[in-house]
Amino acid sequence: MDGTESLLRATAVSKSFPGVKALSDVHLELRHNEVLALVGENGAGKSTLMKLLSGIYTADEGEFFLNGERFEPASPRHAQELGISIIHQEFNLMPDLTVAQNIFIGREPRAGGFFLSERKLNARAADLIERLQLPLEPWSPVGGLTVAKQQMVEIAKALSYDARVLIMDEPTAALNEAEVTTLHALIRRFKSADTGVIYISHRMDELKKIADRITVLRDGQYVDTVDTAATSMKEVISLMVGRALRTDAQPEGVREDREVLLSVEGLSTKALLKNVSFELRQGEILGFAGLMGAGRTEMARAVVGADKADSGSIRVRGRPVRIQSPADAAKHRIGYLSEDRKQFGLMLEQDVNANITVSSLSELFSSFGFMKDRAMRAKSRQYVDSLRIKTPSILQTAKYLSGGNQQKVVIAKWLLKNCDILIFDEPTRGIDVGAKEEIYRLLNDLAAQGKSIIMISSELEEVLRMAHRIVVMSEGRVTGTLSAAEATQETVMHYATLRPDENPEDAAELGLELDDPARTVDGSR
Amino acid sequence: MTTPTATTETQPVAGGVSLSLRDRLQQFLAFASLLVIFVVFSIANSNFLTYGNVLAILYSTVVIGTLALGTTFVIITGGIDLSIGTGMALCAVMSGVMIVNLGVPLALGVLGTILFGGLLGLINGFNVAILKIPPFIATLAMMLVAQGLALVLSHSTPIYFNDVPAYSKISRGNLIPDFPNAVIVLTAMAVIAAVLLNKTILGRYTYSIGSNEEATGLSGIDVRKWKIIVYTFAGLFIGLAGVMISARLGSAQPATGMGYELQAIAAVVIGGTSLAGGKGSVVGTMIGALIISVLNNGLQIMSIPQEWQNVILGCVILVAVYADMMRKKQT
Amino acid sequence: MTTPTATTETQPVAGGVSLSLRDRLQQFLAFASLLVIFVVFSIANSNFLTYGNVLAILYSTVVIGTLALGTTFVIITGGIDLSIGTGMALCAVMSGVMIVNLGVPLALGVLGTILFGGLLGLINGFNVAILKIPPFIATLAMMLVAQGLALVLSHSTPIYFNDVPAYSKISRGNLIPDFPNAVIVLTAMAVIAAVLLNKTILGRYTYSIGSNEEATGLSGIDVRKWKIIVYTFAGLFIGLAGVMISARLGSAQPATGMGYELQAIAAVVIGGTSLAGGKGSVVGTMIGALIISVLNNGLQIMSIPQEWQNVILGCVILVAVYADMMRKKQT
Amino acid sequence: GGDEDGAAGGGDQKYIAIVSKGFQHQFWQAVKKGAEQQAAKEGARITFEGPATEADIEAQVTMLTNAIAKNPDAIGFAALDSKAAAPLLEDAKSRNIPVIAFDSGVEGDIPVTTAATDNKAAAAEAAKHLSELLGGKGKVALVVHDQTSKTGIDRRDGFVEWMKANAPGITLLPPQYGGGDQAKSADITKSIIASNPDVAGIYGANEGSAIGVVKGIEEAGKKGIKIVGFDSGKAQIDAIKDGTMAGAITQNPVGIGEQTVAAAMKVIRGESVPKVIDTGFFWYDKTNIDDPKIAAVLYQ
Ligand SMILES: Nc1ncnc2c1ncn2[C@@H]1O[C@H](COP(=O)(O)OP(=O)(O)OP(=O)(O)O)[C@@H](O)[C@H]1O
Ligand SMILES: Nc1ncnc2c1ncn2[C@@H]1O[C@H](COP(=O)(O)OP(=O)(O)OP(=O)(O)O)[C@@H](O)[C@H]1O
Ligand SMILES: [Mg+2]
Ligand SMILES: [Mg+2]
Repeated sequence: MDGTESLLRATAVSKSFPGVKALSDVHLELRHNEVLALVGENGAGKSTLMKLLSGIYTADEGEFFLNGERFEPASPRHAQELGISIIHQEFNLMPDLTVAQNIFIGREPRAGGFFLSERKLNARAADLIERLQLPLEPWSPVGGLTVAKQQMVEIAKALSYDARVLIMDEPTAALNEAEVTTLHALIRRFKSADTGVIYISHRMDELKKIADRITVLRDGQYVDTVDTAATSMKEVISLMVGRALRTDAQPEGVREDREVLLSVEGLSTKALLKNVSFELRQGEILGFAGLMGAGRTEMARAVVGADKADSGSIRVRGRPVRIQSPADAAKHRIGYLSEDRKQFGLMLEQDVNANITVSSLSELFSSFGFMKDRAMRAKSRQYVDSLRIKTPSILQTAKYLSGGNQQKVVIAKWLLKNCDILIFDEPTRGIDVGAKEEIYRLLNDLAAQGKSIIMISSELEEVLRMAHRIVVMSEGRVTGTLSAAEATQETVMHYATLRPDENPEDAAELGLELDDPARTVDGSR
Repeated sequence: MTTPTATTETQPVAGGVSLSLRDRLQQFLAFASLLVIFVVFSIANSNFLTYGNVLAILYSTVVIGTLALGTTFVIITGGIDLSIGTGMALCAVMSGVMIVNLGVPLALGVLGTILFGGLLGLINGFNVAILKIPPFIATLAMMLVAQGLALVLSHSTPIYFNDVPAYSKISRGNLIPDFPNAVIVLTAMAVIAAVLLNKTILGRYTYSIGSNEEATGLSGIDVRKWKIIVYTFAGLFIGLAGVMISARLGSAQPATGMGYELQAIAAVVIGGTSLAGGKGSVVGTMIGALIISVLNNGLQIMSIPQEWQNVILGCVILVAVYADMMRKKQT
Repeated sequence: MTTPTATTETQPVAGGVSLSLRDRLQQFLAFASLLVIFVVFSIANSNFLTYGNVLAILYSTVVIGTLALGTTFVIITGGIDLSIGTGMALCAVMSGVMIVNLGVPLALGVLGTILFGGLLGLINGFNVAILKIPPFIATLAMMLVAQGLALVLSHSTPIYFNDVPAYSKISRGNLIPDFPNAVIVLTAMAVIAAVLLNKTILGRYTYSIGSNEEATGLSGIDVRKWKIIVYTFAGLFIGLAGVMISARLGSAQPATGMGYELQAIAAVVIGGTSLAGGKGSVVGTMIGALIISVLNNGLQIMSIPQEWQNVILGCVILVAVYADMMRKKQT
Repeated sequence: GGDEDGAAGGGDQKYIAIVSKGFQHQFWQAVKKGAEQQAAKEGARITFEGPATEADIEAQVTMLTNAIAKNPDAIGFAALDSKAAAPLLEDAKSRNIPVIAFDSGVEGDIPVTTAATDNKAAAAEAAKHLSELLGGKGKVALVVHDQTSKTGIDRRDGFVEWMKANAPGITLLPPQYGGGDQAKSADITKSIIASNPDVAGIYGANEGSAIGVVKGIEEAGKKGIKIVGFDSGKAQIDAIKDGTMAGAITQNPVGIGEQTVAAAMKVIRGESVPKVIDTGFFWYDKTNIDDPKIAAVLYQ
């Protein structure tokens, strides 16, 4: 191996899809022992480039070199054999298999030839999970895990290969600050004189922490590569979006005197939620913060009737309502955008138009049961433009959109539906900085029109920047409610890390009486 | 411009795309194959391409075609309906019981039969949507129940419509000279089904549910309600098929029907509708049904020994579907 | 610990979890229902719970059970196999041709027949995995081809194994006194299938492909190869079923077999295997097959009029599956 | 199990389990009716079962197994394939359950008696009449219900063999099989007419096939084709009455049912029965259809 040769190099790469030139004449260089961040707007071609490297697509033009040697990845397996391991933006997990089975798929420990050794498999997975300090259990079925945990399974799987090049396509989109920190530690341990990491992210704050250099793509073209240490994020952003962005914005229109629109009282579920109560006011953006598994998603699903609540009451405009399904919720003009766009958000095989209009079909686009095709398409086009969804046409099948653009489609669906209460669960997952600003603006506009918004987000900055008030959850409980003025990184984190079930002091602080006073501190904090 | 995945180029079949007729037809799996098969038979045997024989082909498509139309909706939602064959027999018997045994006026009896089919579908829909029984099992159960009830209600004897000569006219009459009513009925049903599937919210929700049932539900759509509607709608077609077959035969045959479900589902699937749901079209289904009847007719016209007919039928279906997949990949 | 979505509650059936036998049995859809049905019949009729009749039930499960075992694998991958019924008839004919007409020694003939079944499966697998023809169509085509070929090869006449009395012993003989060999064969096959599904990489990849085919491929597994293996494997069971049925009947019946596919698939699905793939178990399939034969036997033993038997069969299947779904939801 | 009264339960009422070749079709329903009538007359109880199609041999064997499990006083059995049932018949014999074969013979000496029609001879009779109707020349097609069952084969071969031997002027088209399904048989008939516009006569080998032929010719709008059918049923009787069908062969299904039960009761009572009971067949056409002797063997 020639020490001066870069670990991985791509030159003059081009790739087209029908109606889309995804990449043209792009180059990229990954050095040994570095983390190279790859950034660019949604649809810039980042994932496509990574799929070329990992043998899923073949390039129309261009060459790849690994340690100076030319290579053409022919299949995912081939790329793996060459030492290229990838975490895709969209999960590639088998929901019916367990965590351990997923991690070691294709490399199962055998008990002689054809037979599996499940014990060895679980032991090996337990080792790996322990080593990586991930909150996973080898034998839980992946289908039942939250998005964040599924992401961790992907991470564990990618790291379990003996890889030289580790590609991570938005690994942190579903993660919280704490887990992001864990992941960064893992990456730092991984990189060595023989290895390197390509890291794609839309979270600018983490690039400073993890990346050595940053390569910027725009509209399928190479823009520049900069040293992280020598460049400010503002500069990177303007390279990305071609203009400067304001990033110091504050919540808009914060007022105390609004009337209560939705009030939730004593909501509990069998699995997690304990006595969750909060109020949402007219024209308010109510942020929900918390660590992974705090129960925010579950709260939202219980409120819209997607999951069954054991107890609790919900009032809309002071009147008690019974919501047993999302369809009931829709009747009360409550909408829920799921954090899991692939499973619960999109109809991947349908076109963009169908996806955007589906929830408003019956109220906006139907007369006597017939669809108003033209009106639908006009609206879809309008949202494609205003959210700058990058797609060759509104009739493109949703699955061929880039991840961030898919997310925008889901958002457009809810912006179009005339809801009084919108519950947005991780709405900006995978969305680039520029488009985020656009979405924030739209949300502020909606609030200004008198709509009420619940914004669940794992990006604390986003919550602090948008929310009029913040509800903090931990372990299925509401541990604190903060006004915009009170809310800071520190206060939110304080409430988010209260663990009354394990820690009597925390319980006392929350004024809770625990059923099991014998339990003591387990030292996990 | 070649792409890695086969499906990439498929234009969205669901509504709204303004393409030329030729382009649209090209989208349907197996359309070219139907043409090729037709042309081959026309050349191979001079008796094939006659007005009478083409009518015979169309006429023989009516019952399977009607069943396949309703089933297309069910399959697009990701479900399946095994009860269509024996359900049709039960509806035919119902028609006989009402019109012959009870003396219900013809029009009312026909309407009643179609609605009775809807009732069977409604029960299927209830079992699938509310009780959450897998569609295969729910409709398998209905298949068995309908088979039994058809025998019970008819006392295992055919019911003859001899005293109601107008009944047979529904199928055999000629509102248009030299053109059997049954074919008109099938055509009208295909048009109605196509309009419903492409132009109405029923159709859109049918696709949505099949594409991603959970996402559709979270979009605020009452999935249970729409599934029940879809199965009920398919049931109406079962009822109509019951009328059409008993009108053709002049009698309600309680023992018939078993096996029709497989043929109807085959027509739907050959026509490009995916059993996984979310994709499909009425035109495709009609093409699929026609491929089967053209092949059956053509092989018989050419006097191929019958034991070979199935062998050839199987191979041609395979080649037809494969060829069309390839053709679509290339364009 | 219970979780919100329905799927969450399902314990992973695929290997690895060490649960008590009771817990494991409880997982299989319809197990409790089988017990209840069995007890009800035992109380209702004294002829039901006799050694002879229980054996008769088991014996009548052999052919469908064998077919269902292979099909379980195919369905877990998310596929389907419609060719098992007529394929079985073709294999039976092949066995007759080899052993009776060509005088191949018995053991060789049986082995040859099973391998011939594997060949049919291999062709299915090739069509599905390499040509990417939807499984429904690929196996439908094979169903038709096999049906025709069975007639062609046998000249539409049954082939009798009279001169090879040992052949019938495969099914009817008693290696264990008073216990037909066929039941031993089925039991052995079920054990082999269960081990393969739960303890080998074949089983693991079967689940994996059905769970997420794309992700499995991206994980570096040769999905095409494994799919071909699964279909071929199911084909071996078709071949074995061909041997078992012709040994039972003492003849290869070329026209039999149609409809067996539906019964076998029903057994698989009643046993809790999802047609969407990714989930299922061998024990479940055996329970499903037993439910069908116990019901058929019990209703006949109780001398229920035949037209009512299907009605009751349908209702009981529905109730059985529903009851078990409810029971599992509660625990 | 040796308890003799078995499922009968009701005192000393005798129980006869009948396993037939079919159940849903008219022909078998007529057999069932005859059996029930006779059973009522003799104070016996019967059950009557049969598989869905004549290809379901395994299902029939299972039904026979279950019938034996019920310990009946006698069994009536119409074998789809008598070899397949041989071990079960042995079993019945060892349990002293007498077996009465009906409709078609059962090989071996286990059946005490056989109440059956010679299908081949009956089909030959149909051929003879059709040949006479056509003046011994012309193209003749066959629509048969299936190509592997004994009735299907006999009714095809009986017809074909007679034509070959006795009617040199008649050209036979290859037989086509419609599964006894009326609609399918009608479609087949139309194809036959399309490819052989000069076809002069068509033979339908059972009720469904025969009615299918009638419907097919009607739908094709073709006149002058001579049809002969098999079995009866209202549609066929009507077709003969209005001249669409020239005539048909019928067996005596009700008689078969009656004779089967009567023979079974005799055996149970220890009386002797002849080895073979010929239940006969009849040609019927417009001229004799109202003849009481014929009317008695037709079912509607
Ligand atoms: N299989 C495909 N078929 C058609 N178009 C595609 C396909 N895959 C990607 N594209 C298009 O190529 C472009 C680049 O997509 P890519 O997924 O690489 O973007 P990205 O930079 O990863 O964006 P994001 O930040 O949103 O993930 C997009 O316009 C997308 O619509
Ligand atoms: N879709 C789901 N399927 C199964 N279990 C779930 C699902 N969603 C949530 N849970 C369960 O609920 C717990 C709380 O997760 P939830 O997603 O509600 O928390 P959250 O505060 O939204 O955190 P996250 O950042 O992970 O989304 C999880 O630990 C998990 O056990
Ligand atoms: Mg991407
Ligand atoms: Mg969440």
